[in-house]
Amino acid sequence: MLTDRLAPVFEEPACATNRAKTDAQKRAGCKAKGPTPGAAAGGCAFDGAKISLQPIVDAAHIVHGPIACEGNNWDNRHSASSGSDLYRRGLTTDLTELDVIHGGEKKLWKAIRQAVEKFDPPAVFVYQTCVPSLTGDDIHAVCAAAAERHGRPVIPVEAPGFVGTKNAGNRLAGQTLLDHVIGTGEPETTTPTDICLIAEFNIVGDLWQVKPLFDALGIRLLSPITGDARYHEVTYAHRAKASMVVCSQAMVNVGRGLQERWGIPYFEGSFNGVRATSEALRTFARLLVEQGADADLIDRAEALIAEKEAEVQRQMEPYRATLEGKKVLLYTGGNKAWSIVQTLQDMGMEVIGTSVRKSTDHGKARAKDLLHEDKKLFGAIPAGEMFRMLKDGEADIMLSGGRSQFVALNARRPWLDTNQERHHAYAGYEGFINLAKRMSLTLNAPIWEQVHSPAPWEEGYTA
Amino acid sequence: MLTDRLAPVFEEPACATNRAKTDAQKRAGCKAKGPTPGAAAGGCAFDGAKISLQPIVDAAHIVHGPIACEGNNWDNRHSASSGSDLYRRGLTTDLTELDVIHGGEKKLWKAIRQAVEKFDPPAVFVYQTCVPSLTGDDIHAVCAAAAERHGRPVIPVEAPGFVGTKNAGNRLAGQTLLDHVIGTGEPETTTPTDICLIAEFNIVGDLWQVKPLFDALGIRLLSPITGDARYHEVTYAHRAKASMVVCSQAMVNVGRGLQERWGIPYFEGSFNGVRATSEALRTFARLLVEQGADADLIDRAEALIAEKEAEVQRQMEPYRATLEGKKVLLYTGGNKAWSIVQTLQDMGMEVIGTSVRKSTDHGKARAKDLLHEDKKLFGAIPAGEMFRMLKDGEADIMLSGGRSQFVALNARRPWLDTNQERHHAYAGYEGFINLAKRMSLTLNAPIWEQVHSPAPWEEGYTA
Amino acid sequence: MSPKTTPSRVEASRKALTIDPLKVSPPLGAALALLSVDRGMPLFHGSVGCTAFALVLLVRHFREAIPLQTTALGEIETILGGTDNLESAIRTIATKSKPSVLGVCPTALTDTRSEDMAADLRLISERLGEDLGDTLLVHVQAPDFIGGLQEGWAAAVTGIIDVVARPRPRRADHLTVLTGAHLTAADLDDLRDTIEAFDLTCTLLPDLSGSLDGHVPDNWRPVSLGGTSRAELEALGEASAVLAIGEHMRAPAELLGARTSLPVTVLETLTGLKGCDRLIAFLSEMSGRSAPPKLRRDRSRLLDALIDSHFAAVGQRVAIAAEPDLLRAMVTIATDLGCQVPVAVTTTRAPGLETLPVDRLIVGDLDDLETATLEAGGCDLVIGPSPAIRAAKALHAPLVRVGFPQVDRVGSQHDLFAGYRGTRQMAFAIANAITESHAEHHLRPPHPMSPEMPHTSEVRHDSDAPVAAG
Amino acid sequence: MSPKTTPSRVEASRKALTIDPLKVSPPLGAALALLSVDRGMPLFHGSVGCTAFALVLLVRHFREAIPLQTTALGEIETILGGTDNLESAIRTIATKSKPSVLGVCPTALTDTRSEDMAADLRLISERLGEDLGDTLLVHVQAPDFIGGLQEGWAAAVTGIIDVVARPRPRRADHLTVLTGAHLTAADLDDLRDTIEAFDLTCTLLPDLSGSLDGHVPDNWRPVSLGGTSRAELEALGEASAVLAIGEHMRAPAELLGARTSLPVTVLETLTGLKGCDRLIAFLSEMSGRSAPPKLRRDRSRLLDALIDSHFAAVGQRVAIAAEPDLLRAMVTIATDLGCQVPVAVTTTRAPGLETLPVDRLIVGDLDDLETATLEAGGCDLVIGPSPAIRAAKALHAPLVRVGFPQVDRVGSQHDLFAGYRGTRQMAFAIANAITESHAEHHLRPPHPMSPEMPHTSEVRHDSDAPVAAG
Repeated sequence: MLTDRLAPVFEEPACATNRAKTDAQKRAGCKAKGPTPGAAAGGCAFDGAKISLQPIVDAAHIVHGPIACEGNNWDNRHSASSGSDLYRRGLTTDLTELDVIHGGEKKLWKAIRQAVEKFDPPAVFVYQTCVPSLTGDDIHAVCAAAAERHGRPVIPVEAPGFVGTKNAGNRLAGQTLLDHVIGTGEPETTTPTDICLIAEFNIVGDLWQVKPLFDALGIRLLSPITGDARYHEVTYAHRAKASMVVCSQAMVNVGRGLQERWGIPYFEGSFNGVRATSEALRTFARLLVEQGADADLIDRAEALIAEKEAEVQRQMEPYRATLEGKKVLLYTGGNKAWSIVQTLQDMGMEVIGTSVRKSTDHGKARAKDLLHEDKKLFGAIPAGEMFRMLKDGEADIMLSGGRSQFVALNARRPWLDTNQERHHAYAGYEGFINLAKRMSLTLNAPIWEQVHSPAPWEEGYTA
Repeated sequence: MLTDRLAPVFEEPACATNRAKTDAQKRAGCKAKGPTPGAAAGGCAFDGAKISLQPIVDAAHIVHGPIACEGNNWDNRHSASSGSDLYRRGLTTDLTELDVIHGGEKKLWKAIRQAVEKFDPPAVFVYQTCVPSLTGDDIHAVCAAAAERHGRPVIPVEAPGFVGTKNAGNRLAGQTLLDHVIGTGEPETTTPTDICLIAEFNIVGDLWQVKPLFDALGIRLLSPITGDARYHEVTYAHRAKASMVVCSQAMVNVGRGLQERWGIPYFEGSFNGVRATSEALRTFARLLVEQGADADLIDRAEALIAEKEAEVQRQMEPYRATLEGKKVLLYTGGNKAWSIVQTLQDMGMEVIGTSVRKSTDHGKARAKDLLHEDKKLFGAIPAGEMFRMLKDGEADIMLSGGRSQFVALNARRPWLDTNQERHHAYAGYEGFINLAKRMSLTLNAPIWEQVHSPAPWEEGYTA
Repeated sequence: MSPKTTPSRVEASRKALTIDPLKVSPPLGAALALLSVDRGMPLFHGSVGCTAFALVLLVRHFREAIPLQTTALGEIETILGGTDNLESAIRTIATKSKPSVLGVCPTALTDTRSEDMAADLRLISERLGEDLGDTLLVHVQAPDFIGGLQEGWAAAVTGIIDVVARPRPRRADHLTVLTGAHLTAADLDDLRDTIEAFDLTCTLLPDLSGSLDGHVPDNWRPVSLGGTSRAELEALGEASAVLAIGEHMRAPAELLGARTSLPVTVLETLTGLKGCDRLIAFLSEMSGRSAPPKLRRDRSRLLDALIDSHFAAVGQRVAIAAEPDLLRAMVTIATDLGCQVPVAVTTTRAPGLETLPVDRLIVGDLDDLETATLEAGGCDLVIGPSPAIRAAKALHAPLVRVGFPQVDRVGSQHDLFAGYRGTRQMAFAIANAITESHAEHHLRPPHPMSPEMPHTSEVRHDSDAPVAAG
Repeated sequence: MSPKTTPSRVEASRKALTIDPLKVSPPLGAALALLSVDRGMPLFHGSVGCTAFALVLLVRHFREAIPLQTTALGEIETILGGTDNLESAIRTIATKSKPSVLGVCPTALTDTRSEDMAADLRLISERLGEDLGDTLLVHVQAPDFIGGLQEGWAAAVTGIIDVVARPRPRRADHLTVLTGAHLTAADLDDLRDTIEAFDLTCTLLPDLSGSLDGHVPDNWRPVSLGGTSRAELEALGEASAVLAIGEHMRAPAELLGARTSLPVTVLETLTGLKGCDRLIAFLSEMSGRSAPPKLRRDRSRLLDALIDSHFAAVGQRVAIAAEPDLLRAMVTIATDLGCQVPVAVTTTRAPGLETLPVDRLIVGDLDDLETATLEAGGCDLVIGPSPAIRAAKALHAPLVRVGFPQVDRVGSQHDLFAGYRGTRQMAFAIANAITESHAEHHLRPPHPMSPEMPHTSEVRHDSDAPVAAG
């Protein structure tokens, strides 16, 4: 069973979930309990793997599977590129019944060749999906042969949907990078301030909101994993002096792998909000100085933090009155369940609840610290209940991902996308202001008064 | 009376109309009989003047009048520019009742200043219109003072609408050029093959279809009047070695003026169709050689004509079958009444009639030569009769200007715009093919079959 | 923070030089109204050019035959008085074309001379006697110097009412609707359908949807084909109420009310939820019926459209150029969606404009639109007629096309801006234009080695925008 | 010369690598059809990802809540058989959400294992007994490997008919209309209005215009809200005839005809004058009434629109990417206007495509659209779904958006393409997109000292175009 073969990846001692577990629990792996038939939501392992690797902008990403895996799914992420857009093409073997009967390896072999001929990418990622996994297509063999033939890396990503959740796919992607990519290339030069950012995917340019901060401190982003990355940059990760895992659930195994194999210290952090951003800068400065960078980096970081935090205070002014005291329902996942709570509280808002259904125990603890009350920590909220909370005005605004938006919108309450499908970047100091501005605009939008006004045939209508 | 003061302009001995007249008739001027109230159509003298001068692309063209003169009218011509688009701006003093009561000279003065400040044009044309003419605004005085103040030509165009027809306005514009523009500048160099094209307005790039022919023969278009002209090029017209009046009705006075004042030979011609184009090239070659150009120009012109005519024959092939024998009703004006007849006949089409209502006697004679029958020469055709001719299928297609298009279209017959509002260039050899192609496309357009098919509620409907 | 900023002062452009006029002449608007009456014929009392320019522009916009005539004044007639030409023109038209309504519109030329046209027309009418036949002679007082298209349109309607309206027996469940110049043929179709959905009937005056809606007639007529019929004109007073759409229709509506004793209701705009609701409330009251399911459904769809559209629209900057009542409609939907309007340009100082929630409201031209918006820091979208494309390009913003003229489009008379459905379509149009425009200015990374964090204010054009990098 | 070129051979793209798929999976189409039934709920029998991808794409297109569930197979269940998961999912949904129709859609995963789902469903149904309540359990046979959205949609309709249709007393003046996946909510509204204009009534199945039309509901339901009602489903046979719109609805229509003995009429397309006329003729025959004035007016307006639009469209080259029946509609209007279609790309080899008047018809992807059109010499316009924007940009042509998905637009379900009005709107859209695009590639003068006359063929992109330099 593939699931069994992949199990070691889920045994993640550094995983925040695991740190809080007994040894016995740890051996059971990080894999969450299977979803409930008829009451499940969320992506599969393939989805998670693709999300994690696709931001490598100059690689060809070929999905080996039937049309459902890529036809329904391509180019649906808002990871931004400053260069190539090859990563946005929808490449798939589009398996037919015949391919299933006769095996799809030959088609995959040809597809890789066609991708190389058409796009000449520095590397090709091949994503295994459920159907060819079931019928036994050996993508490792095909990729190995293709790599030799085409003189470039052709990397098998073995994460068919049915082996687990999206998060499992994130990990499998991380493992793929450790196994096949990181350490296979060398940068021309290295500096004492080279860093690696892990699981920052440059959604609508998040990365570009924080990169100037590093630039200002003379810290070089040697290896972005994988937001706006060129393939060769990912191969350099082993030469970083420190790394940060931005979404701790997603690819903490890469951070741990860098530490274990190459002794690179890492930390888990976030760029959600002012405090988290400042903390990330501080931690990087400290780690880099520990690794041999000039000691004044710490002071320069503090100076930058002071300057930017003051600037944020100034820039917040126009939005403060609108946001002050507004009640927010937060329905998101991972470390956002607490980092955005903090961010919103810093804006003077009241968080009436946050869903910690996808959070680690550590995350839950932080959320509880911030909210003081257990009852404000929700698991999954049934849509009907969520609708009621919003309709009854318990929250003024909901922040969540795209799928739950219609609960808020049908309840005629403001909603802001804080997940991957969003159109605005909310990272770092600049992102904090962006978020304040977007919330302010949405809360003030005159449509809410309109959609709540009675129709001419309803009671209470006034011309 | 302004009309009397302007009368000499209409006494045009070189005018084709006049050549056929007795002396007594000549003294009566070229001015046509006034239009019939309640049954008139067509533009006014201001319209004609503006059409003639506006193609000077880098000049500011200011209309001194109430909003109707420019607000209803700006940027409505398809004269093309290879550079500045200042000529396309709608500039007007937009006179109000107060301006009328107190006089509009001061406002005009300021308007000229503002145009100079904003656009810094090499020259400003100021168009007089009926209302300020009636109230006595002295635009000559204002223009003279402004010219001095701003150190550039500010040229009064005295052609208020009520002094005559559009054609009268064309002449007045020509007179303006002779009086104020031509001869006021000198080209850096002159060549023995410098020419001037008069009344070719580069409608949708007509000029650019014939200019390469001159280029190929080493003939230099020194002074375009006024299609795609820069102001300074118009000032050089007096240094041309020969000139051609492209629309003989419009500005023959400029051709005559160039001949009278500077001894430059001119001829009347057309670029409508293959024969007319070849004739124009031949005539220019002959005139220029007479003026001192190398004698081989004549042979080179013949070689070019032979080559291009052969090419046209080849390029006509795909359209011949469609056009052969098709019946055309031509409803246009000026020299097009015969030159397009010739063109269409060269395409193998049958011209069932042409309107000579705006043609000179010379033009009528040429049309009759081509059509053999008097009854095919029409005056103005009442719309009802035109509708009947088309509806009854006496013509397969009508070529005319935009205003009569709906007669054809409501009769559900193909129609092609051959006047100023058209979107396609039909000049020279290339234009001949363009015209063949457009007619062919339109005649073959499947919409005609559709618009003639009976509705489901009509007799003859079949599914 | 609210995009509904404080009421504007209406500024007049101070330029002596108008650059790229937004305004067309009032007689053109009068002609359009007269052409929206069946067998209508406008006659301009002026030089041939006055008529030719209006005719060509109407043809370019509507792509229809435009019957429009001229008294063809020359200089002599202008100076000595053009009454002979006027009489001759009326005689020719009345006997040859036999229009149902012949509307005589003075031009700047005749206004300048201050002819007493009302008196002239009375005399001419007497002299023509039977030659005039059934033709209604209408004097349109739309001076070239005041206002633009909508003022001329309203003046023509006033002229018609002045000639034909009189008290008639009331007719239950029937409305006489005076439609503004800012409504398209599609708007009028929708309005009529909405009225009929309440089991009411209506007479529209003018009825552009019957004449200039683009239909292929079966024969040729030298007068307008379709529009308000002569019988309907005679029966303007046979209704239960007068409804006017657009502030500029208030004057003709009040005249009609005075002549017929019918109650008058003026709805300023049918664009925007509130305006639509007011119409529905009015029709419910008039008919004694509640709104039928289709309209309820349309309102619900509109709410959804407002919500869907606000994501892209909120906080965006929209510059608008339109005649007063169309401007009101466009400002309403733009600000309803949460857009700001830094600059609005219009043609005349019409009543009620001062309350519009825009930062600057200028009576001016398309150059004012461009320069004032640039001064204000640019915009994300321009709404205006087709010549506004130049300003839009200079502002690097898309253009959503409304108003007159639309010379580079076919079918603009079928664009729907009014009612629940029209408001919905306009909300989508605004949101989609902004989304597409921002997608084209791709999300940009910061300068590679920039030591400075870019300030939000510097990248406003993009930073607020929905960016579609994936 | 005629743009209606000889019938094409349908080519299959020979690439092993699909690049930028045009196709989505058939179960997604099935889900959409099931969501167009009131209180409908689709259930995908597969991995959670199969459902998540379809769900996200449907949300992005419709911007509505999309109830869609999964049997959440893991590797073990896939290998050992997922019947337990299937039963568990059905039980959970039936008891918690109580859908009217629960449609079970196999995915590639379960198709590959060749489970006998029909038998499984029978057993599950028996075992669930009363727990199933009123829920209709529908087996949708839409294999992932064959076709795309429209095939899945048709299979869902077939599945529903298979379960509910039976002979019923005929009902005069009522039609059961099976609507194709290529119709928008606006198309369906228009179709219903047209049918009702003949004093006929109708049941639409599926009825997307009732569910995914964008309306704000007053409460929250975990199943679809609006669409064909359960009562209507029970009464599918209570009609005087079955009308199917779109060739892909022929199979469900014939099944319904066989089950109910009703006569069946299939109209391939409602886009284009001929197709609209056929609908009107059919409705006239069914109702015994002639077409009402509004429809006659709409036809006349369409004729005018065709004439107005042909100037810009004639001879222009249009590349089209769409599923088969939408492709047929778009090829029809484009070639009716006199455009050529050098390349059309579609998702499957559907019946009748071989007669479409296009130069090349490829079963392929959006990369085929781009590369084949480039090979053919480019085009002036692209018609396709929003991901076709890449091909359009590469071809320097504008994109007129039709089909699924439209992820960067709001309100696409309110775009009207069918009927006289929809055909008119599409004619305008084609003409205006071409005009605007050519206006942007300004008319260019020849190279200053070019010794050669430019050949028409070299500047084809501009020389045929309406150019607006003035």
